[in-house]
Amino acid sequence: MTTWAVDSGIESSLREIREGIKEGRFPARAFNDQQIFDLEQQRLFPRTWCFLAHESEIPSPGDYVTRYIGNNNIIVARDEQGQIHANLNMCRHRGNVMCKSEMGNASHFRCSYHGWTYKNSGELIGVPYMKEGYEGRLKRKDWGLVNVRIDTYAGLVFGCLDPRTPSLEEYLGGFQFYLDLYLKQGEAGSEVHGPPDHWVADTDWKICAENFAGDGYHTPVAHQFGFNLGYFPSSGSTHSQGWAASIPGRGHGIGLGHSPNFPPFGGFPEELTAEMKRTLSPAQIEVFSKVRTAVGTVFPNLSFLMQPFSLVPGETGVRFVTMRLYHPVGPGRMEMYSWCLVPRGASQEYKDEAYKAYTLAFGQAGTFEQDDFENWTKVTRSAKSTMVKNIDFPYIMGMGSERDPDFPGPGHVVRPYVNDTNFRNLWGRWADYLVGDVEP
Amino acid sequence: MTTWAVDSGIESSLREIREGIKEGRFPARAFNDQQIFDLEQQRLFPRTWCFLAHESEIPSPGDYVTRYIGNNNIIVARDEQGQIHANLNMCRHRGNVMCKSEMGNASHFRCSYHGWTYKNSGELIGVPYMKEGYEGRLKRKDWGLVNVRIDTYAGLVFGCLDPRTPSLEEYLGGFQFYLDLYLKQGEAGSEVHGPPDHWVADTDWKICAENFAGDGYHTPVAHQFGFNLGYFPSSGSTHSQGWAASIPGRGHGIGLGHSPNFPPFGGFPEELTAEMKRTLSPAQIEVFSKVRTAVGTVFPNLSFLMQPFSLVPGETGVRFVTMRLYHPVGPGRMEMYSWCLVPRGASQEYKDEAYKAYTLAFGQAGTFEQDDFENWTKVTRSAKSTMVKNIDFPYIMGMGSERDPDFPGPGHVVRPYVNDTNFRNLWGRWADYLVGDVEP
Amino acid sequence: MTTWAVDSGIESSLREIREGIKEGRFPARAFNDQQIFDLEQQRLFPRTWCFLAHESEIPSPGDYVTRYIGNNNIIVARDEQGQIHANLNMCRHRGNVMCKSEMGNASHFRCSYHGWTYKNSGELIGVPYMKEGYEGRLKRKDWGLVNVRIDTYAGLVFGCLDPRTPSLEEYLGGFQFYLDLYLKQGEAGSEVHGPPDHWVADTDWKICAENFAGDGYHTPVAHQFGFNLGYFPSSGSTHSQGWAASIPGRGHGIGLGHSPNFPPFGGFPEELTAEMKRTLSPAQIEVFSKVRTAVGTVFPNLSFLMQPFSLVPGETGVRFVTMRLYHPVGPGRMEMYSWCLVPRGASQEYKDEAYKAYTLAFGQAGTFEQDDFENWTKVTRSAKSTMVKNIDFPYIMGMGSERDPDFPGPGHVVRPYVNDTNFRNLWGRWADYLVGDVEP
Amino acid sequence: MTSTQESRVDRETVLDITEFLYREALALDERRFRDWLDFLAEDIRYEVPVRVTREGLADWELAPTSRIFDDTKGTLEVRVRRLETDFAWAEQPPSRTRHFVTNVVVDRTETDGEYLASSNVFIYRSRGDDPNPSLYSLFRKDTIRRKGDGWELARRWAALDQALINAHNMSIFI
Amino acid sequence: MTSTQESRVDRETVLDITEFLYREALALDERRFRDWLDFLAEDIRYEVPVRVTREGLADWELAPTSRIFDDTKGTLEVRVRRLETDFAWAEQPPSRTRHFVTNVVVDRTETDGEYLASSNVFIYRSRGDDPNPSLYSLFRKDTIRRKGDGWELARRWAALDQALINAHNMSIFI
Amino acid sequence: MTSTQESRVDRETVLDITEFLYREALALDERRFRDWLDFLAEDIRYEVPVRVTREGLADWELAPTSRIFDDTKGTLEVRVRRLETDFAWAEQPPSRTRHFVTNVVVDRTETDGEYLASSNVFIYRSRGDDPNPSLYSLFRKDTIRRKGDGWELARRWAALDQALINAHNMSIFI
Ligand code: FES
Ligand code: FES
Ligand code: FES
Ligand SMILES: [Fe+3]
Ligand SMILES: [Fe+3]
Ligand SMILES: [Fe+3]
Repeated sequence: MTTWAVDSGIESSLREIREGIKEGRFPARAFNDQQIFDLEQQRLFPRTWCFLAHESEIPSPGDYVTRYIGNNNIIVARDEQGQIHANLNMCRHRGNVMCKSEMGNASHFRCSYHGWTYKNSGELIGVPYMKEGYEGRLKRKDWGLVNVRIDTYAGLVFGCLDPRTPSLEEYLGGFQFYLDLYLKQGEAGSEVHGPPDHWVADTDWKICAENFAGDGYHTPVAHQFGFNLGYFPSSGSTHSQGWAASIPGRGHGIGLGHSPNFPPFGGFPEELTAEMKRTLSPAQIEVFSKVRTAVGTVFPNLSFLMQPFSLVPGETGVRFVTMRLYHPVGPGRMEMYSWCLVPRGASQEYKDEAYKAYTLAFGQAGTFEQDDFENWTKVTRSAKSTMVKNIDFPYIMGMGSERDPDFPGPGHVVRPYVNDTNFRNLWGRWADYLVGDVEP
Repeated sequence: MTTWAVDSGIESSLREIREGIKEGRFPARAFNDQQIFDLEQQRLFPRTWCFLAHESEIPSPGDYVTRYIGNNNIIVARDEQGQIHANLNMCRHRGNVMCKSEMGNASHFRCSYHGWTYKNSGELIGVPYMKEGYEGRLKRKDWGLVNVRIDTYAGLVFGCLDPRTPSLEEYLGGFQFYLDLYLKQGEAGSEVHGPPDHWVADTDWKICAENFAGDGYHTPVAHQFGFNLGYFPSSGSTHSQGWAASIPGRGHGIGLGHSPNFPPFGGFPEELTAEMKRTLSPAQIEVFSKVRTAVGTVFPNLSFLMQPFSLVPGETGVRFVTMRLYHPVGPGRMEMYSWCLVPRGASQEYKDEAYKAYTLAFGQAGTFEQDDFENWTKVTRSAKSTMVKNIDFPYIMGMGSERDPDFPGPGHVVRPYVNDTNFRNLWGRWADYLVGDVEP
Repeated sequence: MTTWAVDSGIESSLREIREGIKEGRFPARAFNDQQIFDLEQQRLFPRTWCFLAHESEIPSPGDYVTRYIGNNNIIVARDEQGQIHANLNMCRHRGNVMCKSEMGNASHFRCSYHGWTYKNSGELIGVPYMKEGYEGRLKRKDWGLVNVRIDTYAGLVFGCLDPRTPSLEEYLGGFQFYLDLYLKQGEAGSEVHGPPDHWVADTDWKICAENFAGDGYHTPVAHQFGFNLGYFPSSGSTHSQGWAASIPGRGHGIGLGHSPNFPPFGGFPEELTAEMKRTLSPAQIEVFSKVRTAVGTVFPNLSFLMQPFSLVPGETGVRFVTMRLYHPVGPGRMEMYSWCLVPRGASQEYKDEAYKAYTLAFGQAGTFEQDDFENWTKVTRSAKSTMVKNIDFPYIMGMGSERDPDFPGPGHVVRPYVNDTNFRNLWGRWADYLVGDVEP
Repeated sequence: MTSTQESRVDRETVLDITEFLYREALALDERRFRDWLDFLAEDIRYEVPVRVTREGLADWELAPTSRIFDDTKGTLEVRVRRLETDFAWAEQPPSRTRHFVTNVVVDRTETDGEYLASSNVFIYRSRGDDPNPSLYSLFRKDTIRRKGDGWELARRWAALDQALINAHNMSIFI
Repeated sequence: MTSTQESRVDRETVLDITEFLYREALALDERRFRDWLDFLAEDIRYEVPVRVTREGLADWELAPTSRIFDDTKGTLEVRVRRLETDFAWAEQPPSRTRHFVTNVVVDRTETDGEYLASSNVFIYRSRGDDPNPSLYSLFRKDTIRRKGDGWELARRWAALDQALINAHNMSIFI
Repeated sequence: MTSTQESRVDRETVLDITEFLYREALALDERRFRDWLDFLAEDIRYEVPVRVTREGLADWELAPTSRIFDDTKGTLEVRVRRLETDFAWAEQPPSRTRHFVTNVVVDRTETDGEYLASSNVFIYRSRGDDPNPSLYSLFRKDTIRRKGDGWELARRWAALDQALINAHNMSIFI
């Protein structure tokens, strides 16, 4: 039992929690708690790489979107030279918001309060009454927008508030092997199908992050309608099959669901399979060919799912990919961003078909999404009960499992699909940050 | 003047408050304060017996209702053997809510997230993929629903989170004598007329608890319309008559309003009076015969009112009973549950007539209820003002009064009806809990 | 860079902030922060003179309005002798609200809970069941409404919760010279045109207070539409002209905008100008004749604006005066009260014309007001971002400026109009209070 | 969806009844409660059941026995008489209500001259200086009866679309 | 409640005026402000009084002298012209408004060709990425005047059902 | 504003279509989802675009490619079939919805027998014992097609007046 110190002693509680994870337990309370939320805002999100945007959302010079790291609104803009910049969306004069929309195109931003003007890269270039008012005291170069460091992988743009955090490559630590399934669909790679669904939910972001780190266990019950009506290409009897892969010490994890009779690369159009075979590594090809469902989380709050879906029970259907960001806005409260990623090089027809599958299953009106959020908001509500303050949940599936020796992908890989191993890795890493033990 | 320490020193403030009560003063601030609310959640409600349900709400095997102790949602269910159990409404696997409705019937609860299944008594009996996933590591008996201890009196089901709290009988400490007026209406006892009215109010629960612990003082003004239009069988000139009875050191209190010309047992149907005379004690009969209005609070937050009501000015009318639970959900905010209790053995006609009287007077559209909550929300609002931080209210009525030597009922009983004596007892007990001085 | 200590150390942060102001920097975070809000409620508003009402709002005996100091609701009433009293709007018996409307007329207030009755001056005069209930223990004179000290200047009624705060005259410290422009429009003085506009905004009160302490800098951009369409009688090229006047060590400040070609007293009707020349001092006449725009703040949260406005581009138009109170209700949240003041002695026609100008430009549907609040809510939002915790804004305009030797008005007066000098004085005083260094 | 032409209520009656409901709501929102009583039949049943959250397949969600309002013309008059005193504290200061009556659909009943009018009602209610109104959503099934040249309300049954009501009282009519 | 048959406005006019109000609202919600001005008479008076919380028996709750809007066609055109610039910051990004116009009741006035249309208006207003909309409830008393084949709005009087307005500005039309 | 008399849709059709929309909403609010499917044409397109906050002058605020709903009769039937199982957790307990349909305006289309019905819809949705409902405001542009004696819904296009949707799911129909 983890002892939860409500007032003082959160530090020692966190150390206890970290030890508990190794023994297969994690406290209910962590999923809805003000102190935990505050520590996450102070020690976790300012130190990790945080997803900002997909490059295909801002394809042209001047394009920008506004996103968040913590409660900081960030402009992600492509400058006239095509380079991407991230800056805090705040005027340095008196703090006005510069870009008031979620998406747009502008070479310059002019403040609506006193008129200071910045390039879309963040440089301050115009100050009204510079002479009369500032009499030479103000140096433009000192007052550019507050810059945020960025790094990218295969179209994903991440930002980091801590200059000491290692490179994105090191941070991902090999998880790229699995991400390529989502991000390198065909030679031209992946792109967003359009702007994301965006909604708020009384759900703790961590519940989503865990679920998408490979919770194959919930599918036959949480999405029982799909199994019952035949829309989900798996069956209860074999559903536990597959793998749980995680990057130890990094927090990333992915569940790989396998159905014995599902065709290799089933649901991909042939051209795409052919392209992937050319561009991906043999080990990737071997792994991906066996995967029916791939559901993974990049630590801390970015997830992906690839899944075939058919409205004709028993048919293979079409594969769709969703990328999702869980943006925490309070203890037990979040904003959800959900994109559909499509192969950039595929036919419009295929993209549209994949998008239709996505929209029927995910996005806020999606039937699977509905089920998930229903369960997640309820978990979030329970976690706030005072009676749970000393209650742990069991995270003991796959506790002593050996790595699958035949599996060619990186990381710690165990069977079966139905497993808690990825979650122990996820919460272990989370605890490292909250304790403050991550070398920046 | 009580010194109110805002940050530190709440402990010493509380001791001062406790001393002040004896001298007839209680601080305004207590009625709307975050620190007080937090302490109540930590030191009061987890140690007292908290009302959960009336047995007649769940008459058959499988019947359940969901209620709260603090912010903990509790399933109160009758098992297949007819025994009542109370359990936290939370799955032990990942914390999902088990019962999503306020009322229902089920022999088993199946979790909608991963499918764990429990008996309605709380025992875990089904775990999907037990073999593939848990590989023998999970013991079902360790993972039942979190049980809550219960105890009952005359149909009332109470729950308690503290194993050291003495029995309900000891806790009530003689107040049963008075409760029987509400709970033993006739030989078959009382039952709920139907599910309770349930609403939220920006009112501190303590204001209601005090008012129903015998605030006869407010009636002629707060419910002046009733006096003016003749619907209330009392008059300003005699309204102060009657008794205030309280159980010292227990917190319970009841006001007994007496009208000189009101007939003994006026408003009861004859059969019922006859039955009561058979089943109640002579002392009870003597007391109850003289009572026009009986308004009492079981410490901390359960109240009862019995009152005759007639739409024909001057007539005796019909007696109705309301039972009400003040469920605190924040400083100065509560949920109200309001039931109508009727004599189980009475004719449907009488029950309906009593319910009609109840519904015109109480429940959220009730005319008396409207007045009360209007005043209570305004008191709550005032209590938050920073200027009141050193302001006490006077609780000096009946300060030196001797016990009425002729009164046959238990407890400390004083005259007149218009009195603060019950309230000093109520807040004294409350202060004991908040200070932390209650032997569990 | 100001170091912002989130948890402990706010005291030392505040001292750093105070030093920083002298060097021309003030932290973004101050404009939306729970700790700052709490300290303002504890150390600032209970010690300053707080605006309550204009005498012309309660012209007759019995007239009252209810207003706030902090979260304390105050009745401001004129008694039967014509004297004004301020009392906490709370019954001393159990804390009910006495006056439930914002405005009314009553010689007595009777509580709707138990019927205690007070004179409108606050004296307790009626207690039901005094004999039966209180048995001589209650002394009426001890239980009057909680009184608030008041003081007035030229129709403005202020209240103060601290008995040690010096007189209003000393507190204003010469700022009366400038206030007379608003308050002594003609021999009969000024009056409110009617009840104030009243709305809530997610804006920190300090942003408004600063803006109205003379932010001439924002006008050509924030209200660019007015410049573009010709409704604002100034032009970008000359807009920086004028003065910034402040009362050192008092916090008050006013911006005086001057347009080279604007006629002296332009926009005033002739009779009014004539009257003012008779009643104001020669120094006042000299200053006011040159002023196009006068925009000032009485520390901490009362502001005034006088401005000519014409719908015919290029014409002088009519002068209107708005008085506004920024009532803080949370960090980054306020209630706005906005009045239009008109010369009591002017023709109804002129009053109506001035009011029409006011209502088109200010009040919540006013075009200028709309712009301002849009910017202010955005500033407020930015200020909450965690990334700004070490970010200061530049307050360096007019840093080394000498007092204008030719200017006949009191205080520290510098040129040009576009200036940060008043703001440094404002925040300096604010910091004195928050640090706790104001001799009461 | 084919409209069942034969049983359809004629347009004029539908529009009449709709206007009747609008004018009734106006009487309430203008606090002309005596006028409002005139809209009601002498034998009116005015009923608002208590709602309890139940599972999808439960027998009932609207309680068969519990009522928020369960009034006759007589008790409604008591309520109005109360509002006419100076002591109806719950309405001092008065609620500002606005009844948004929409989706009026009229069907025949088995009684000649009586029609079943279904409507949605959204009530906005504001009091004092609280910037947050109370909002209520209801479904109403009214029986409207022809009376001379006009109409009267013979029955009102209204269900609140909420189980835990977000208001410290229900001192208004619906 | 007997409907006073003789003074009743004919159905066609009621439906016409109702449609006029719906189309006017549509122009606002689609931000066709120039089109909207065309709905207004040249001599329109457009008025929204300030509301003050008063006791039940007070003379007035709607202030006799204070106005949130007090506009003529000229000043409404100024507001529209402003919205057409790039600098109407309050509407950048634009409010998304929806005017729910209900309970339209039409009565005769003393002027031939002019009708008094009472209506309830619920306005939903959302801006930017704020998930919490502003909600306004209003009662409107409009004078609608026949103009050729169609109609024009000769007067709008609208009262907000709130004393402390829950919006940082009122940069929309009502 | 002169009404263009010639192109105007006749009153009877407008009232018919209005009633059709009210009855369709009633089927939804009474959870008669099979009945509701009967209101829909076989070739219905049912579409709700994603909204993105953009500057006033941007090309679009309703995303050209992103959809919250993008359904055919077939996929709507899938959704209904799902709701008929015991496992549609999102609707267990069921949402209490109320569709307030207002401002119905009907215009001709280029296809004979098809009309464009614009309407505002305010949806109140409450679940369980949460005292705070979800509120949605939408603008709908429906194509209503004559079918025998009655009507059918040939297209529904509905835009939410919100960019960041304040609901953990959209398990209801709109
Ligand atoms: S806040 Fe941007 S220029 Fe002043
Ligand atoms: S949360 Fe109940 S089974 Fe997983
Ligand atoms: S609270 Fe005012 S008399 Fe009791
Ligand atoms: Fe799922
Ligand atoms: Fe009472
Ligand atoms: Fe301004």
